[in-house]
Amino acid sequence: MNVRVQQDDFDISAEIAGMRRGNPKIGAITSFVGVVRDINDGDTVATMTLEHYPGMTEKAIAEIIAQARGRWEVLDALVIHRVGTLQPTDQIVLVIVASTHRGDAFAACEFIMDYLKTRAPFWKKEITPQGGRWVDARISDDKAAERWKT
Amino acid sequence: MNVRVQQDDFDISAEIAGMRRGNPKIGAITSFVGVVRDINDGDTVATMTLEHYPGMTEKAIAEIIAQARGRWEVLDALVIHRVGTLQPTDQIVLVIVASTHRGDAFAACEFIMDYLKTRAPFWKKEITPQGGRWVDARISDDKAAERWKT
Amino acid sequence: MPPQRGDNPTMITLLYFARLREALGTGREQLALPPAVMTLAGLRVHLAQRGAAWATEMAEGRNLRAAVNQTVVAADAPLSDGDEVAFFPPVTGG
Amino acid sequence: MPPQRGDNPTMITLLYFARLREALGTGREQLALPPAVMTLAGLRVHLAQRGAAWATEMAEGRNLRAAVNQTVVAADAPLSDGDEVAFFPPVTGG
Repeated sequence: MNVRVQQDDFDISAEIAGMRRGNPKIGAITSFVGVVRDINDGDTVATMTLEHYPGMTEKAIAEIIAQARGRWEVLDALVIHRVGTLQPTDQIVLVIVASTHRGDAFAACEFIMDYLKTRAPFWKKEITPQGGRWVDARISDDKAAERWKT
Repeated sequence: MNVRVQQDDFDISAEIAGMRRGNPKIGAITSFVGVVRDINDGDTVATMTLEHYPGMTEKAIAEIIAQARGRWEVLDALVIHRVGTLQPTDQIVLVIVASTHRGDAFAACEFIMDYLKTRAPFWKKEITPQGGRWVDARISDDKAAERWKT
Repeated sequence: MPPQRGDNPTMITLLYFARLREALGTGREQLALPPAVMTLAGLRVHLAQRGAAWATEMAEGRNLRAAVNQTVVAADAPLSDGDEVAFFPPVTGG
Repeated sequence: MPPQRGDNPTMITLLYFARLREALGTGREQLALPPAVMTLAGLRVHLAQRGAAWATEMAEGRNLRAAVNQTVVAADAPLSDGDEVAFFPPVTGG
């Protein structure tokens, strides 16, 4: 399955190895790993909790991948997103796109991340010394997703 | 060391883990893995040999990374390029860029790959059923590198 | 007279997520739609009439997203018996 | 009379890579520069005069790159004693 929502951590080496052994036409693999930062909007982050909408999340991500496949040559693609409680420096999300050439792999990977940030139903709650707070959506993320509408 | 030229394979998981544990400000890690394809320009590729210019290669890649750092917010960056004999589906090159936000990480990673393709002294020789042949430089690679001169 | 549904009750499942779930104190409920509630927008007005946190969170000015049967839809989307309707804040994953 | 070097021989190290190395049958040599050879372009002409594969590979029309002391330089780059001069085809790594 190309979309996984899970509490467990992921191993990007193993995922990439599976992809390239599965298709010898792959020449370029681009990936993105999102990481929990220890500081956000000026405050120290102790832990983070990620909530999602089971069912819709997987559907939304599969739809984003399908859109990317329609726009670029994508030989393989994978999204893993973690939920539950995470610490600073933990991995949150993994996007991998494999293609024949790197231009398509880079564009499709960035597109999937930008759309995931604005379309996939996940919500982050940060625990800081001031207590818990739900992270606000960023206008910069909306703008990043808007870029692709040309 | 942020630039490594080696015969051995690399482990992207281990490299990314080292980066994110080394700097809790990292929020986005973008990476590129180049892979040996079994077919190039229509011919079956059995093995590939990569030659480089020891000394200059490392210097050229370090210079490319320095340029990327001058253009984007780069918290950490790594390039590993393999030399010697490789098989289809083997990993050739790894570029990892870590930043606070993903826009910078994506741009810097693609920039480094585009410049590496046209500036770093590596040469590929493919062994096909028709014998060995040195791979010709691609005009598309020159164009990809030209894009960044704006 | 505005359009109304028939006599059979229209049952929907309501889901609330994240900040909204915490503010409303519930993540899920079954609701028999009043006959006059035909659309998502009508449902939101109906829920706001519960007062207190509901009035605040469902108010027109609040930046809320909604999905019907796990697809994000516009405010004028019609509702049908058996629908799964979710309200949630703008997403912040990745 | 064109500019010339002094009496001390100017010794350089020459490196050849990839297709060029195979075509020339050598990857490395030490060369005492003739006094009239002042630049990279001059060196290329000088090497082409060796004939055979040298004439072919060093010919003006060939798409060759050159580096002096591990930095890519233009054809008019001057040469000095102790320089490491490399000739190679356009790169194809990654």
